[in-house]
Amino acid sequence: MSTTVEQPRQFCTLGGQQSVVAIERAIPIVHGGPGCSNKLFSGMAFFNGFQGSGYAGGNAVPGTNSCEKEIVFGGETRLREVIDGALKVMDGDLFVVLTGCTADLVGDDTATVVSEYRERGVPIVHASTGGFKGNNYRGHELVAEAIIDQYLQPAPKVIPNLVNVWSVLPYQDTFWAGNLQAIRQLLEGLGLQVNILFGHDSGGIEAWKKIPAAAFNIVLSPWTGVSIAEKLEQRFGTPYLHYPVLPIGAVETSRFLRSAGEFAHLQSTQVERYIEKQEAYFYHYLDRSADFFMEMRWDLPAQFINISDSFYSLGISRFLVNELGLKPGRQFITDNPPEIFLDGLVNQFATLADKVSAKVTFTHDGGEIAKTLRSEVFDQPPLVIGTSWDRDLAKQIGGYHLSIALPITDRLVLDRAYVGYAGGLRLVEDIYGAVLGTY
Amino acid sequence: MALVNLANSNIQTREQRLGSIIAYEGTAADLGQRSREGRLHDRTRSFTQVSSCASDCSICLLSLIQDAAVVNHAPLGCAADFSMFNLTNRYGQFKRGITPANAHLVSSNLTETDTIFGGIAKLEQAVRDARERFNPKAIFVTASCASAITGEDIDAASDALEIELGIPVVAVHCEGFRSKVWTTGFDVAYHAILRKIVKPPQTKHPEIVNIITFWGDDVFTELFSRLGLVANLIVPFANIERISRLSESGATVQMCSTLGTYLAAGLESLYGVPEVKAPPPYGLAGTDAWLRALGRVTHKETEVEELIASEHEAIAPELAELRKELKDLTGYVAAGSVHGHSLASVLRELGLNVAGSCFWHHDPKFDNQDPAADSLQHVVKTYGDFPVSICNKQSYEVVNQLRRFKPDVFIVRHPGMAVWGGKLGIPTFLVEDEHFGLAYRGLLRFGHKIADAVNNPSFYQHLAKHTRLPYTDWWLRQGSTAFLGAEE
Amino acid sequence: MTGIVQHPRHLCALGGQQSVAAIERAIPILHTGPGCGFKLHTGLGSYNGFQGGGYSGGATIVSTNTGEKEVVFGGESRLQSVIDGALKIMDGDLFVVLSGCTSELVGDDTEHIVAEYRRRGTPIVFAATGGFRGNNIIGHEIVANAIIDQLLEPRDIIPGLVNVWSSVPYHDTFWAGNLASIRELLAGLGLKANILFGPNSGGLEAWRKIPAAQFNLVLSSWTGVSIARNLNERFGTPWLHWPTLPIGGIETSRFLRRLQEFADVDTTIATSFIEEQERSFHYFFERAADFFLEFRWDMPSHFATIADSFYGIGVSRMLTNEFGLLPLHQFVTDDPPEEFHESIRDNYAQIAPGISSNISFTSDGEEINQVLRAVASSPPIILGSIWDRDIAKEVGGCYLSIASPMTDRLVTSCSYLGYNGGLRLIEDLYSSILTSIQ
Amino acid sequence: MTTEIQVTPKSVVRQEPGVTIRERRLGSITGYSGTPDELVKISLAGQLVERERSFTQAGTCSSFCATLQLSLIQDAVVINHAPAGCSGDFPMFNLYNRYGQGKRKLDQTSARLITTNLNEHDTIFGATGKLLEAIHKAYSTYHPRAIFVTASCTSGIIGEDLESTLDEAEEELGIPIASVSCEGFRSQVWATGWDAAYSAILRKIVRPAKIRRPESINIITFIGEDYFSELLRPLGLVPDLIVPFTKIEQLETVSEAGATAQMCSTLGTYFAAGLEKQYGVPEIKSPPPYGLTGTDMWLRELAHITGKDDIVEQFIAAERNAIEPELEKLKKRFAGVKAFVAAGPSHGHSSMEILQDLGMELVGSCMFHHDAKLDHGDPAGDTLRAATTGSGRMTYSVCNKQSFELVNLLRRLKPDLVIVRHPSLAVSVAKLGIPACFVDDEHLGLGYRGLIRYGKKIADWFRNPAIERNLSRHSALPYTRWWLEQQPFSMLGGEV
Repeated sequence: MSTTVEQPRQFCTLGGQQSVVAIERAIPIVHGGPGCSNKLFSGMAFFNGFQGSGYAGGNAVPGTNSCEKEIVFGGETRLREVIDGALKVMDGDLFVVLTGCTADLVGDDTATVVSEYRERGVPIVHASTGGFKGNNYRGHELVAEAIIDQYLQPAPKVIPNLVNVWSVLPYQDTFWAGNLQAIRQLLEGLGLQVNILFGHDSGGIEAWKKIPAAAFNIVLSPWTGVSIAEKLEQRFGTPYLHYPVLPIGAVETSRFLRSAGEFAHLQSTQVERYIEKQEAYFYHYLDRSADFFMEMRWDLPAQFINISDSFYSLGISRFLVNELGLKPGRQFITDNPPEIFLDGLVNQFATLADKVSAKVTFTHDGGEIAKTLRSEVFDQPPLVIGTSWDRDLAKQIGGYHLSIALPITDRLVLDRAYVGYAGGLRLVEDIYGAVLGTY
Repeated sequence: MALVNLANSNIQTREQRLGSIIAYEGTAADLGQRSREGRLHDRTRSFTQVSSCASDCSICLLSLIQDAAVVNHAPLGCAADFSMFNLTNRYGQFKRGITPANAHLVSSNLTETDTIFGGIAKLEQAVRDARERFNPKAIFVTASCASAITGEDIDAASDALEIELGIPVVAVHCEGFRSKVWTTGFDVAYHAILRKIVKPPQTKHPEIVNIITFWGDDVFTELFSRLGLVANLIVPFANIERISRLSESGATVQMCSTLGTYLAAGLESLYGVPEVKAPPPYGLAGTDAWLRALGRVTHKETEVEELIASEHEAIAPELAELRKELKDLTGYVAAGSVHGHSLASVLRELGLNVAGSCFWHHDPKFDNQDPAADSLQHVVKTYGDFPVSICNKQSYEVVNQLRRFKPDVFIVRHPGMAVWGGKLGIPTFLVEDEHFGLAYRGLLRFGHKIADAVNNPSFYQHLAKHTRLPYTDWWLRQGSTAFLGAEE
Repeated sequence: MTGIVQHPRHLCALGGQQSVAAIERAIPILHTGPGCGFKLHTGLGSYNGFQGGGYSGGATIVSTNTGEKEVVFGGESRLQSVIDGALKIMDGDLFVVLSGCTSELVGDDTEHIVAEYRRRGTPIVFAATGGFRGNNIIGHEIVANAIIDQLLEPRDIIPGLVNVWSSVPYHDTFWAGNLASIRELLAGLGLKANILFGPNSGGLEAWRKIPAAQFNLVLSSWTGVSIARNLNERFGTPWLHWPTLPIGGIETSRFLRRLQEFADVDTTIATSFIEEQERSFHYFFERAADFFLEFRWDMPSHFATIADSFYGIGVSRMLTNEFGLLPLHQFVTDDPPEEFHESIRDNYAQIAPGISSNISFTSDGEEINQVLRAVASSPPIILGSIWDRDIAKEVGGCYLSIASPMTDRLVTSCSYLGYNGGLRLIEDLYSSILTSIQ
Repeated sequence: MTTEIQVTPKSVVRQEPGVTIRERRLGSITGYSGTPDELVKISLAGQLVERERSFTQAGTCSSFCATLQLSLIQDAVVINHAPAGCSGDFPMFNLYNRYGQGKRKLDQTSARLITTNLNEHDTIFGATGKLLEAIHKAYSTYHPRAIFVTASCTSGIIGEDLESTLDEAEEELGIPIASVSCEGFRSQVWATGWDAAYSAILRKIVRPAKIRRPESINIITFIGEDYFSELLRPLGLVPDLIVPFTKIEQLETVSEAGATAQMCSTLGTYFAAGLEKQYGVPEIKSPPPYGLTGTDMWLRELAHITGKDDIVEQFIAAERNAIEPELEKLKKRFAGVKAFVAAGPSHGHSSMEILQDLGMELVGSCMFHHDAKLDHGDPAGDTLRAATTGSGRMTYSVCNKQSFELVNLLRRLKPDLVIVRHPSLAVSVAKLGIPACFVDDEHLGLGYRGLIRYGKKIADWFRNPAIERNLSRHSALPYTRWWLEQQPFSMLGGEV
């Protein structure tokens, strides 16, 4: 998927800066060209649900803004200057130096520079995120791994029931803040102590220090974060549960909670009691609106098409198929999963439900997506669940459209969540709101 | 007595005119025979649940006439379905490429004082306002239980306002309590149209065919153009001018005689516009017969035969596929009389068995008095007998039957009923577009719809698993007719 | 507001049937014409966010479907047979008989008949809700008062128990979500809310507990006041009336502080809860600030609400005090009784220091359109019902459905009440604006 | 020195791509703290020198400016030869495009943007192959009238030979394919990106004039609405807003216009001067038409060049009369209000004129860079001097949107209102509780009637600064107490 790309839906490894911004009181320091950080802020945080700067993002991000001089003579002195300044000017608990194309290409030894500061006791780490090295999903992992390798110390003892969660990407997932809060509530509902690490009230540096003390890690993600969990297993021997489906709606969420409960050796009665309560809530509303689903379905979109990363395309497909009984069209996966995960994903879509499967295309090139869909015939208006790029396409194929993935410029997103029981209801409201809103 | 009496603003209810009933349990064959032999008697339910009323049916037709306005002379609650008609209007406009806009609906908002001192003044105000706000080509004044019981003279008021405003102002006597058969509301609405909108023919347009429909997609224009005929869908989304010239058309057809019986027969008896008398165009046999009857009336026999042949051939392979896929499935149909017969035909044509059915009412005959139009008889003759019950949307009876018949799929044509199939875990859908299964291609559309529903029943399964029915175990053990009284 | 109505936003007293359907395992029995019950389900239940029928609503609603015969000869025997059937067939804990235009106009003595059943120990009450008696908000009060008068007995007080009289079920499209939010807010102060309507509200048992409440909370501009007064007379329960929808950071905290005072909850508990909630609210507020500051140059700075006074004032206060918008003109559509007009006017007169709003009491579409045509000098934000989409377009404004009837949205558990409710409304409003410009 | 512009008789003849960066061409700087008078003086004297910051925050780069202009040409395609991250601003250009199309009643379509998505492998083995692939994809998908290829740090550093690749493709496809050298690292002054884009247009798009259209006036601008008609049509002139939302055909013939003006001299300096040098289209050199005096002077020069001297005076008088009453009201409204401007020159200078005409007191301002001179070299065009006659001693600083300096400065000056002209600065200002007015439509305050439009718009916000109030109560700034006690510009190094 390294072909040329029209209408990008993911960016470069330096996008990891947004994961730093998402850690409470953490300060990113970008050792790159003058515009990199701002472009990534605008692509991931602003023109993506208008999530905004937050505490130390946007224009507050310290950067070396490397120029001709740094390219020709190297940028290490410049970097030192900026770090010195940052330590004085920026009020933060953790500093993460991220390198961009310029620094990595001219071969600045950023690692050494940063380690010198660390030796002096400064809470600072370095992530080598030169843009050409991969996408920002990888960037997110690089940042986490950098903190783990360069900053964390083994814990004296394991805290039972403490779990670290590695799931949706801050800012890349427009609904990350709400989703992570939802995941926390779900796991707390089982009686676990949840280390959510990113976003409001996640504890900042103290939470990260607790990572090695966790009883286990949960990777609630098709692939992103697996490498983090593996690293933690190597360094601290922490076991991990990899659960690939983003849980949306009752069926999926209950499935997830059961396997989490099992992995954590929780009393199944305790797990079931919680699940029962949540399902009662969820199905009360599905029941109440059943009239609508059945009376309107004769003409509402029979077929849905996801154009989003593997988190959403898989999570939403399973939800719409297994809960609302909708019919999947072709599914597009845009986050460029590593080779080893592809078969697993294809298989997931092949077995969405008994008798129900979906074709998958891995691409993040709007041109290819458009070409593929234009060549298909739809007996009824399909539902296109994707990004703001896809509005035109949806129109062209006579379908309905909802933006749920980067970039989102037609919605403002605050604490909305699509994960969990309530998240499922929210998604249903939004999907049919988008449909009904057209007339 | 002549069917249509233009001098009288009111008409007889279906009970009086056609001997219609709302309670029966037996088989299609028996029901048809009793009807033909005049041995059909209604039965009263001692227990009932909410149904619909004539006002509903009248307003839904009239409010979709694009340049008319409807004034509902009633307490505000009778306007509760305005928002539904409004969505039907906006959605229909959207599908027809018209910019969606609100329906022209006003309520005179009768209150306690009005019930004592009379509300005619408010009605007049409402009609004047409607004129000023929408500048309509006609205004329909629909009655209500309250206005009728307090004896409001809406006829006098309407006639006076008609002179004052210089546009037709038509009283529509659709008060809910007058008829237990809500489709009387269609007749009343059409009577209003015949009385004050339709004009005697200036010229004749033999090629134009009136098609009495609801709001379904236009599947006719293309079909008819291949016969050299022009489809004229009425009355929803038509305008007053077009409706005023219905008398000039070459023929009138309907997709459902329950809907159009009065208008079709009225146009024939008043202006000699021949009504095409045939079973409705659903299922192969029905469509063939319907087209041939149309061909005879419009002298297009040869074109019709060509059309039939080519369409049969065009759908044959896909139809065979579908029949294979749907083989051995059983269906249950719940719909308004004749359209219910049509849905039964479609199911049988697709190879499903009709395990049971429930029609909201039954007309033993139609206003045209012609057995050729006997849709029930047609189904029985073509596809064989099947269980039938007549029940005016009593969900407790339907639930009871569904649990007994356990169909694989539940097909409904009326809001509020579908959910009960779902709550029992039965794949269910509502056919809001009455043309969905119409003619040859409709069979295929419909077949795929059923396949989709049965191939992924997850929604219904979850619903059934997590919902509770509001009925006692006692009731669910009874026969569904337990509350039917003796024949009257 | 007894004038003629184009674009009705509230219906007739018989709409109280929806409040019955909202009580868990309660069964409405209508003594009315054949179409009434389903029409009202259509207008309040389905074509209003497609909330649906639920357990005992929609097509299951029991009804006598009075016809010519009953109108001429009276419908009492018919009513009896239908009640008999209902008791056998419908699996419910509470039965509420509601009379409509027909039975009341022909003068059936429904009250007497129902009383007979009650004497025999059936949990059944009668509510006189003839359509012409008033709108469905009154109908809601009539139903509640009927149950209170005909069924409830005095009980020992349970400290911290609070009966909540707020959103009118189904008519407020977001009632279920809103009531759930109220429950959570009260729990935050350590109070136990007796919500009475909607999921997990406890049904008949919860209603029997009403006399045991420490106090009644009327969280509404006027609806429910008559209920609280009634309860005060019968059981001496004190009551707090808070007329403004608590939505967003400022309004919700204002409400919680007053509640804390009235219920005299420990200040430290209340304060820590409020602060925690505000922190989370402002995390998102801060993030969205870039958007508001950088886009308002071309976004409407004035807004109009076309909704009941509860929503109208709450939303106005949030948009003005929290998001820096200015009120254009507000329309009060819920036909408040005369005695409340002044307090409602006052409330709108002091939305913020030095900022007030003109208001009209009307639910007539055309009247609203004319005012808006006159006052909208620049494109405004319009928050109203589906009826108002066209005028919003006409005056070049931005539009969001927040009031009944609502056919452009599907509503399940969505709530516009409390801290999160504020975030939700802002998300929905600005998303609809952003969608409309591209 | 205006000789920077490559002059040739016919633009079809190939010219060297790229432009000399502003630091060298115009002596531009990004660090300064002092007063307007002093800055004007040393700039004129050619004594202006850059002062570097030891600590900096994320800025913006040329690539952003270049792509913004080019991606809004309706029948062109922009290919960004870069890693995917450099396309972080694509969604923004897309929104600008759709939004602008909506306002101009055009079909709303997505912006035509492609990235070559460079990866590690490409940095080692080169990526001209991918570039060609992108060009072919662009051509087959959109059949554009021209293709612009914007460079990036990566493509620049690994030394991709764009020119020869593009020439091949141009031969093959027969449409102009222009390289745009907007590598971020080449200049600290991101405005260099405008120059790079315009030079590409001058080189490859603009054709020698076949006819003359004296009544047509090129207006170099961003995305603002067409308020220029208010000023030009009464004089019998027709504004031709370029480059956003034009088509290639329209750009080919800008050489036929009667004159070139701009809404901001920083934006169009290279383009305007180029058109004059290359095709003799005269440039309106006086400061852009904002504020009463500014507009007067601009109109007079425009009239002079286009031979409308006879009617201009009465038009000026009439317009000034027309707005008088409302202007007085607004002046009362804003009397005594202390204002601050944070924007790029020279539009920032224009905003300063507007605020003063609205009766506010300027307590300071901060511009994102400073050009010692403009390409036309004429001191008469000095927008800073024009804007600060009378307020020449206020606090004036140059800082490439370093929010840590701005916040520090504002805490000292305590203005009542701040005008902000660059994304994501507004919130830092608002966190101090100061009304932050972000006006994205750069034409809003244009000419005489613009004063009223502008005044009314910010009056609404000024009346109810609730967002700012709430932010200041609940949201922290990411700066240490230590820093807020330092002098705002203590991080500015010595002169280099």
